[in-house]
Amino acid sequence: MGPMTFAEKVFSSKVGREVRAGEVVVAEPDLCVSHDNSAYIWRSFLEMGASKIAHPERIAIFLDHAVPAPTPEHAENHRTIRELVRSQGIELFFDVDSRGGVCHQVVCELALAGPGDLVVGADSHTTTAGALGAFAAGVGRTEMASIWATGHTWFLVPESLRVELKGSFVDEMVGAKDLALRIASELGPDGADYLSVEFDGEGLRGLSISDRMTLCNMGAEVGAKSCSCRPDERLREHLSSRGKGFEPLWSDEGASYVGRLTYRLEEIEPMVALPESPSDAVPVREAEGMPIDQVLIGSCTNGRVEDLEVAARLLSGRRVSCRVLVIPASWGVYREALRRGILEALVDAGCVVCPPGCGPCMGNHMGVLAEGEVCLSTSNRNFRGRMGNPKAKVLLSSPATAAASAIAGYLVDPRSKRR
Amino acid sequence: MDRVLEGKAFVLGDDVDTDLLYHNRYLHLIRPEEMADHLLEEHPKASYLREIRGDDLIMVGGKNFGCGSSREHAPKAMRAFGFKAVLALSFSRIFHRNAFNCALPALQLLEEVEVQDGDLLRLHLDEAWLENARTGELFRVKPMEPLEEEILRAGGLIPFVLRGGVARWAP
Amino acid sequence: MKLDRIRGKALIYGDHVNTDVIFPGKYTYTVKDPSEMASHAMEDLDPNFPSRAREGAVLLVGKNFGCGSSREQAVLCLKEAGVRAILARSFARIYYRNAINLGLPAIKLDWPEDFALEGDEISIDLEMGVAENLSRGGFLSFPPFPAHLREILEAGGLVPYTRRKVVGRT
Amino acid sequence: MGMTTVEKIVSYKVGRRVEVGEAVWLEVDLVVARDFGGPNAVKTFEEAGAPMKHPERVAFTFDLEAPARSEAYAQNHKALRDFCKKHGVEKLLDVNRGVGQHALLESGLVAPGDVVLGTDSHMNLLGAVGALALGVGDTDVAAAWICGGSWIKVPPTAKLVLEGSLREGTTAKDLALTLLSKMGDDLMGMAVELHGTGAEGLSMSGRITLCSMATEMGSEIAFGPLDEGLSRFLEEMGLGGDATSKAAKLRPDPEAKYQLEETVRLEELCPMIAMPGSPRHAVPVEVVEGTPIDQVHIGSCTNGSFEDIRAAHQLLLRGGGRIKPGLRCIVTPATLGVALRMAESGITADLIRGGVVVTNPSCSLCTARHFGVLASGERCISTSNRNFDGKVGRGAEVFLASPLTAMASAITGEITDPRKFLRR
Repeated sequence: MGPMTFAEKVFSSKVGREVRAGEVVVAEPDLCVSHDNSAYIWRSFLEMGASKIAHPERIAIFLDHAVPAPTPEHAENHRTIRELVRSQGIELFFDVDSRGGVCHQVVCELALAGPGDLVVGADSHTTTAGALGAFAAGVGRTEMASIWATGHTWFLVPESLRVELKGSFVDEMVGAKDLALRIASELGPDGADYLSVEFDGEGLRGLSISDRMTLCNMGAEVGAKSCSCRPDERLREHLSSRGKGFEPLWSDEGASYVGRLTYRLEEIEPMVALPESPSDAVPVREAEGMPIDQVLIGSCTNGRVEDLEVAARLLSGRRVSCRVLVIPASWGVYREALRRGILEALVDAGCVVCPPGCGPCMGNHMGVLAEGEVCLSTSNRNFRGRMGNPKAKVLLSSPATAAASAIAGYLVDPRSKRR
Repeated sequence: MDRVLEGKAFVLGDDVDTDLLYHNRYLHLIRPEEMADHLLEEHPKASYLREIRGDDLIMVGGKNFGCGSSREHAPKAMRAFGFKAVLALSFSRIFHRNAFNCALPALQLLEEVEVQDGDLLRLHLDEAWLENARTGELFRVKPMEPLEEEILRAGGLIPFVLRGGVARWAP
Repeated sequence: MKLDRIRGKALIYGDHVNTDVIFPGKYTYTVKDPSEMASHAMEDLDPNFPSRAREGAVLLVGKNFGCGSSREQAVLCLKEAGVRAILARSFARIYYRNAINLGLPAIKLDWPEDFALEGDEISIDLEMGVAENLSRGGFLSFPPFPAHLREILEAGGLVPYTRRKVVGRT
Repeated sequence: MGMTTVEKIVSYKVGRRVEVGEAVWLEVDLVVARDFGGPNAVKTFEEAGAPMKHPERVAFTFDLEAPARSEAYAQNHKALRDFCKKHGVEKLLDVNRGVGQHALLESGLVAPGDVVLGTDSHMNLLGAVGALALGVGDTDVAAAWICGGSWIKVPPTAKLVLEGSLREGTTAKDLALTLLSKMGDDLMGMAVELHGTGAEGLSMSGRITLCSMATEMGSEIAFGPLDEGLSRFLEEMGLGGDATSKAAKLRPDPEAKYQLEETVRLEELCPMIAMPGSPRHAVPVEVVEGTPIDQVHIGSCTNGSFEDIRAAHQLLLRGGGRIKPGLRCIVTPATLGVALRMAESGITADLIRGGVVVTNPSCSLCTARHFGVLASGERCISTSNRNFDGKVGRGAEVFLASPLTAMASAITGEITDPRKFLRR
């Protein structure tokens, strides 16, 4: 039995025998995440002739894509979900109330998964849970319906890509989002297609859970099936403070990879993704001066306390020169940011603080763009039409770059606004 | 403008509110022709109304017609739909004002009227009465205020203002 | 679904066609009717797509087709619009699964540029693993589909496939 | 012969004594357009091709969809921002500022005696500070941009004397709902003046609530008492002695003529709730107590002030600090200022801890296209002013009540008399 990758270990432990990359296995996920699309999943589930969810305790449903409901259609959709939650006895349900938030954020915030767990989510950014050391992959809603019905599905055990991080970021104006954009620019939109990405190295140990979530989240933009971080002391603390155990599972020394990348964090500089792909990322200094109509600080990528705090440090006592929307990723984030005075500082600077949710990230709510407008967003995707209007432009950056640019009214390197 | 307006009756009841006339989900529209498509969309008689679209029409309502929002989409949609006038036992102020401003006469009925959907109506502006051509009955209508009359003759508030109408009325 | 006789007009697109241009996110909770979905298919990339695909189409596309979101409407809208199969140099992982799960044949094939021109009549046989250009006469072969994927496609997608298993079992 | 407040405002404006029923042109001090109606006014204005007479008297407020949740509104917002730039309009209260009338007050842009037009049927709540504010359509707004003025028909005045004071658990909203159910069409077309010690005893927030519902009563406007309480409020808004002395001059003369006089004893009121379909279908809360509900909404131009939300917050704490699990409770502050005060005083944190969703300032549920639209068959208690069928969701039922009744019901999950949590 030779050395194994993380993915091989997860699936081997799931099926109870040694499996290798390239094999197709049938496995039972430990956690199944879905959101406002749960009503569609429910419909497919019923069409399949199923009536009882195989493992309701493994199902977690979050209302986040359009909350509170902006139209009767959204309201009806939410109602269907509440009914199915009630009828199936699903306990991990996060309604339009102050427990919830964006699904990926709440999964990590409450540590609904842990090292070695197999997580599936009917959302491409399910990879975020890899920050908890889980193997987390997105699936379609029909597939989720079949998992609800049967409790299992098939997986191709993926090959793996190892990303080694060294050193540490030079200052707080540079962070995980810049690294993620740098990786996207080098790998391209399909550079990790169908791969399990392993983040490792002493550089990783210095990164907060929030930073790791940003990295794993952006894995979806290079096509990764899953992105996971090596479990360490920091993760153990995160889990134990939430009453969860810690049984690390990780790849062996000498496991086989399709590729290895190494990044020295000192060398990372502020990055911005130009329209219309996250992988069209360049150093901010090369694109400085682009005028901006709206800034969005939020989303499952960068809507955490740490993100809002960096923005508040830059913005407090200053005034923004364009529309700035702040959408905390969850109510947990909202409360903590409120407690620390971060939200007040942002509102004083002229930001609009909206209730947690996905907001305008995919053009559904609060902050949709008009024709010709440019939005600098801390979210993860800037495809054409993403925020509602095909003739609007979306740039992606870190919260620091977003806040610094909000002060200027055009794209700037955050190091120029450092206090 | 014509002093006698003729159209087929379309009858509504009391307290017709602006959301019923023109639902809030279409408030973003700015072209009256587009607004007309959504006139009374949620009303039980919506499909009947669409059958008679294209005819000259006169709307007859009860008390408190046009209550609710200040949206001018409601009278604009009515006018673009083909309504030549609206009569009601009473109007909400803003609706009444909006109607004249966009050149849709909104006149108060001084008595209950006997009118059915599809009756041919004639509104005699100079005599201030409403004639039901089917029954031959005449109903009293409150004459327009001189200012409303002037706005209507000008073709709405904007032409009224542009043609110097204000000078005659301002102090 | 018959897997040996799939035909349609070639419609050709490039690399990295993403789910936001295939089916914009703003419609995901408001547009539910499949034919209405079809009317928005490829809206932000090719506004004439629905009329071009109506008579039956085979998409010939580049790398990483369907990258981005996991939304299945991005498969459903194409299927409803008349797409019979997609030949891609590569697919984004979730899109590939979604296509098979909804019964739309997704074929990974590094097709050469001169295989077809826009509008050529393409015929595909999944059992044999052959794509043929009926207008020009060229043909390409690809590995036949694994049995379990063929079963899902033959059943018309994962819903009827699972239904057979679930209902059959109980 | 003496004059009422509305007669005074109009007479001062036109420079002569005006008569009730007379249609007059007058100069307008502020013309307000929103993200609703604004784009239509811009279209009409641009088509007319005339210059804007007083850009300094023009204001825009974005509150209907703030921030924009649809492309259509994003487009409208952009068009209005561009329009402001083009015409030198500086009073643009953008998506961060909240509900228009409240944001205007907070910015010190409205003073007693001002004539204000706006594309909002509840513009008239500014009567609480002695302004003559009228909801109008977009053509009126465009015309006023061109000529600087507008016309009004001088309305008759009703004198509403409020005596005594409200009991604990009963608010200005309950008074408004009582008047709606009792007075029918009696106040139709009139300006209403609030008189008496009971009126003077009402807080400014209570006066705004009452005045905001003049629209539902069919009145042109309701004026709050132009008293000491108003002076203090004006000072807080940064308006100095001028505004106060003007307010004093606009007080109705003792011998003014009223078309109607009515007295209400505030002690006799109880918590009221308007049944679905019309604000006028109001009944005492106890009549429908126990009806299960799905959602509670606290906010709007009627009940989105700091005091309203603080009252709801106090009640939540008295009721155990938690809303009923499974119920949605959405609180929307009227303005940026209210949101900041809520955050500073710890109210926001308590509400969130209790399960409440706190949104950014906007019209929220009230405009039916933003936060908390309902599914068919769902029941909601809202503190807003209108509950016509189908407004906020087809087949949904909306009850109107005070912030206290709304929060009491959020705690129990069913319609509940708030006095249950206040009596000890």
